[in-house]
Amino acid sequence: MFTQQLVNGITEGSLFALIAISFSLVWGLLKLVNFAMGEIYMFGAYAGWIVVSYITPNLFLALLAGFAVGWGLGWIVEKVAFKALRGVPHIASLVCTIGFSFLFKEIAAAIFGAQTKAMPSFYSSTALVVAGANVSWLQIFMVALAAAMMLLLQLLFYGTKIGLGVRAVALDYRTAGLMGIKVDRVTSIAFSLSGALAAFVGVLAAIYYNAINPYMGFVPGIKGFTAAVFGGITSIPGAILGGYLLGIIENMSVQFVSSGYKDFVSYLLLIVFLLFRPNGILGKKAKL
Amino acid sequence: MISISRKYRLVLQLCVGLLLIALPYLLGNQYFVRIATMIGIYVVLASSLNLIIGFTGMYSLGHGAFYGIGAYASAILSLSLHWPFWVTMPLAGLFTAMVGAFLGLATLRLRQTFLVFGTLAFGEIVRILIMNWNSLTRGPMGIPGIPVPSLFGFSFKNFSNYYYLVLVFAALVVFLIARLYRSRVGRAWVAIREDEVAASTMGVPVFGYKVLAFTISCLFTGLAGAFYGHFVRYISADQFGMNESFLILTMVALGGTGSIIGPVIGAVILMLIPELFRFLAQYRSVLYGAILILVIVVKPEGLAGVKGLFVPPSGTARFHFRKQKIDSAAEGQAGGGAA
Amino acid sequence: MQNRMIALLSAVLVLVGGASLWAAGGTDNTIHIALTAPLTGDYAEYGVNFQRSVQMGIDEINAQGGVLGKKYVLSVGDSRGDPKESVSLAQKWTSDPSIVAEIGDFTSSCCLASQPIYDAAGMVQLSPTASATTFTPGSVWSFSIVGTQAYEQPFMADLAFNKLKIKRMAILFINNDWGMDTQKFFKENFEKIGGKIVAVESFFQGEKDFNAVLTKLKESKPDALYMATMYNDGALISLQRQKMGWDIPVLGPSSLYSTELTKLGGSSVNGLYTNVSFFAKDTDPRVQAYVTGFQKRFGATPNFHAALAYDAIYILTEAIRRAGSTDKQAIRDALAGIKGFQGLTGTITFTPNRDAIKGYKAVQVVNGDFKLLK
Amino acid sequence: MILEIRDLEKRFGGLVAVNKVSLSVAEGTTHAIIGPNGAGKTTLFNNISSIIPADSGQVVWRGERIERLPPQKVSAKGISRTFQNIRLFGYMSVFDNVLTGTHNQYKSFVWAAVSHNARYRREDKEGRAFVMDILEKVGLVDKREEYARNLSYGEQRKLEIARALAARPQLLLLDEPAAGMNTAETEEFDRFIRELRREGLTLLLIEHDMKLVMSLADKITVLDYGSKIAEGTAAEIQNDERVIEAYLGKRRV
Repeated sequence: MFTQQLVNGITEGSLFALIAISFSLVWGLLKLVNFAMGEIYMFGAYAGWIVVSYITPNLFLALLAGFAVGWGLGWIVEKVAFKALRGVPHIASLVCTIGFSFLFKEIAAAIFGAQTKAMPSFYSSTALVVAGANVSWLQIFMVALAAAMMLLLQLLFYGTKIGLGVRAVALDYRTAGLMGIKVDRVTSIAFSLSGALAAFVGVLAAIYYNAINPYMGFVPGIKGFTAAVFGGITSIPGAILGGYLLGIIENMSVQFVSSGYKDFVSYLLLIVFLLFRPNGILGKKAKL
Repeated sequence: MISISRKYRLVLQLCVGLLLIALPYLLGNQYFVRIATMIGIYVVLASSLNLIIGFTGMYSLGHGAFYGIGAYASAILSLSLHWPFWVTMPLAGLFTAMVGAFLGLATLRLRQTFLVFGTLAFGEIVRILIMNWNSLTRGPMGIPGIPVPSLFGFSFKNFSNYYYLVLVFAALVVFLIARLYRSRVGRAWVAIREDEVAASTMGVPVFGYKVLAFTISCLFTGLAGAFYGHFVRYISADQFGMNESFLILTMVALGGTGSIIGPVIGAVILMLIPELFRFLAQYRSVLYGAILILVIVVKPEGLAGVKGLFVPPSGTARFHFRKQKIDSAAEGQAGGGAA
Repeated sequence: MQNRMIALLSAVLVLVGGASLWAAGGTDNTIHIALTAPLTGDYAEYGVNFQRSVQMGIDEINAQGGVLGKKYVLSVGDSRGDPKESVSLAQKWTSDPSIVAEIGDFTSSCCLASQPIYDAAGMVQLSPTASATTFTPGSVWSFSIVGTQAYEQPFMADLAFNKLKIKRMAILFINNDWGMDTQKFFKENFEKIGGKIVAVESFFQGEKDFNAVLTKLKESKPDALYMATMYNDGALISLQRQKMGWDIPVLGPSSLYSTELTKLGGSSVNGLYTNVSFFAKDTDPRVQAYVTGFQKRFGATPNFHAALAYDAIYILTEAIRRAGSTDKQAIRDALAGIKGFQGLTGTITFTPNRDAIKGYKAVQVVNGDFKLLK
Repeated sequence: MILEIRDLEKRFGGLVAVNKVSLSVAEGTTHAIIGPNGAGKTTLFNNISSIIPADSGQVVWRGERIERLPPQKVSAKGISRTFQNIRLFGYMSVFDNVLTGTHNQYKSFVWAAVSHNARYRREDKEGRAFVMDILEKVGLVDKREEYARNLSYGEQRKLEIARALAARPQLLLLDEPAAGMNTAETEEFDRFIRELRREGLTLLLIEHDMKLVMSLADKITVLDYGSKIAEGTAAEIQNDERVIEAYLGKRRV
């Protein structure tokens, strides 16, 4: 049972880890939280759902559609909540993203209806059995995909010009601007990327859980955020570690504490961590 | 600030006061009186959160939980020990303040930005505790039948009566907060908001005053919870979740941080919008989100807030994480720079 | 700045005051009733079904000439599943002199929160679905037609223990007022007749990952799993259970009865036992008329909750007809006196506590379809 | 001696910002600290005012060690300061900025603030009168309702000193008070400082304007790379080899 819970935790953890990266990206650049992240995730799931149920039952196309929709929504949120509000109090941007969270949820409910919709499953057959724990192809695929995504991001940040720009802006906004980096463009791209990532995870989650509805984003949004803080919100490896740890801790606390207290355990751990390691497990100074 | 002449202001306050007193008669309808009462409770909530956000420059995303602690404390005391509202209400406030003080002592040394996460997690912990602690809180079943307060045989069951009760309470809280704001204590808070290091060299014990602000804010929030519980007479955990924290935060931001009247306006508007647009049925929530975004984009400082507050003159507020080496080291030592 | 704001504030208040003036009214040949339902938020899909069914019933009754020669006018309010909103709506309805009765809300906590308002104002609060045992005893104005879990769960316990010969049961319930009640009554009754509950676990509204709880429940080696959940969560749980390779009989209360369960759950819900008091495949012509009418108009098959709302408007109509007037007290008394009302969800007779005892029929999902159990 | 610093040391990572510096300030004198940029002058001030505690060494105030006290306690002892990069309370009125400076002198707390009791009224009246006196002295009376951030640079410098004076300090630490001032302003500032000195205030001053330093300082300490390289009167310092070296670079022999 322990191994089964570990497998469950790691699978759930890959979802958390990817959302955590989204939060981490925005935080690193703007020191801000996008509370509409969960809703972008939800719209991604709907985009994937439209593709597989109306166009073609192709998993990769669905993921791509989610990515694209998330990119667009991230771009919109950035333009309104952050760019238009540059140089104004933090709290304004924060409240603006809360407004977006409301708006997205209810727009989705108005367009698609509030009913939970079925999402077909892919690769759900058992791939292997490890110490009595079933592991499905989808679970392997998810973990692999999460790993690939993280690798890709590292490559992006450390191997490309735009990545260099993102790191520079994260380090020092003003100096980066003086050095000729197009700060607005870099922020916009990073923000859209974070949205795209969240929506991408939305599609994955929809396939994993086989269901979508307009209010599905709230819990993963909060969990992703928690994971990001857990691992160190200023660092992407930290966010990933936080995601997996949170997934494993939650599943283990169901097993060894009680299902009613699983969130309690993770939030308590979060507070304790904040007290003794305010920058998270891997977080140091602004490092991406 | 644009200052109005004292005389003019007094006349205005008198007019508003009279209007508020005459309100139940003007409105006639119990539905509107109820909304007015709820607005009163939210005026308290928003004003006390403003004490933290607007005056002292800290964050709290856990105020929904403090609100719930107050409501539950008063409800449980009055139902299990049959104490009157006039005893349970202040006790609930004190208890909430105590919890707030403990949380403050634990987390206020953290960098301000981490306070956001700390309070958010705390809010969730409280909600989960309420949901699971069946023997005390009846868990998800909620607590029905909370008694209506009465005073010397005079019952507040009638909404108009309760309205006056809440009116007195809200007016008192706003008055107290205004007095604190204009006192030595309030100046210390604003000094902390503006520059912690400078405040400490001017003799302000930064940490102590932060905890004080947090505690007082929680006291008022807990009291508001008690007033709420005895008003609706049924409370359940889902009434005090994260959405509630967000709602209160939104009221402060929309009305205007750092001013006395701002949160009041925010509470009035955000309570009225959903009622005014009821005829839109499911599209009402879409509109709510849209209005929120629009107002914030047009007036980021809030409707009655101080323009540009929290933004250093250079205008690169949120990007000033790395100033001079000595500077950031100083901030680190003194417990964090501006968020 | 400040004075402008205060002026604005007073203007708004005056506006609200003015608005109250035109809110009154209601002419002689209409009957105004109100519906409170969560049209947005977590419970929106149930609330929307409420609205559809009640609107459908009203349109039918109006088409037949209305009741007492008067036509219905329906006011709908969105409570978002938030008790505060529900209370606010209750206040709105009771403050409107033209409204004579209210149908709603969906969740028990919303109903409980608004109960004092209806009680104080003296207006019928007829909830199709509120099943908390504390609800209807709380006020003589409160009615519920779903039948509380105190009646339904003994039936399910009997089905499980005596008919299906299940000795060891694991329970998974949604941690809200309804789920708490459901699991409590099932547990009590199942243990009373000799069964053993080997594990009880819960989850919160909005959670999508049940792998951990299922893994833990599996460990307790039960004969069957009892899901005290709504159909959408039930479908998700079944899917994840199937993927885990945990093959076990599954039972659950009537909230699982919905064509959506089989649509969402696919093959994973095959073999699931539940009970119905409303059955869409019922040969009763009234049920068929309702189901086809609903399908034609909204493109969906009505579920148990939708049918309950439909029954609510008809039983209210019956009460108004018997009362012979739209006096609120008369309507309440007539409603309380209704016995043996033939609804789509079975025969409804109000107990002295104003909740309903229903007849229950066991059903099983066979090849993606609900079949009555012999 | 009003203030004695003994072997104070502060490191940032590998950088030794203050390297075993000792100096003493006599009561009623004006003591200047000079040195090239990055010599550790501001860090020394931060150590004294406890914003950044020193790693080792002692800060002795009238015979009492204060290096472990928090900044507000140091302030309460009678040490007040200004900052190199002006740190005013931007969104506070000029008047309130100075009034905040009086924080330590009064005891009004929450109860007094909300009840407006006798003590509050007395302290409030007293404090406001005192602040008006100070504002008059620095010439900011007309600007008292303005937000501090809306003042000109020179006015902000004055306001910062006014705020520091509101704490009724016995020792005032001034960190480059004349930076960015033009000649006329500097002269006015010179007069202002002399007046403070006449009132018996002890001053410790970091300044780059040598003319000002030479005219004001009774004693000058020179820091370079965190270490004290010279100390003495204006005349002594002007002729000190090592000082000239530090400022102009090593002279070829």
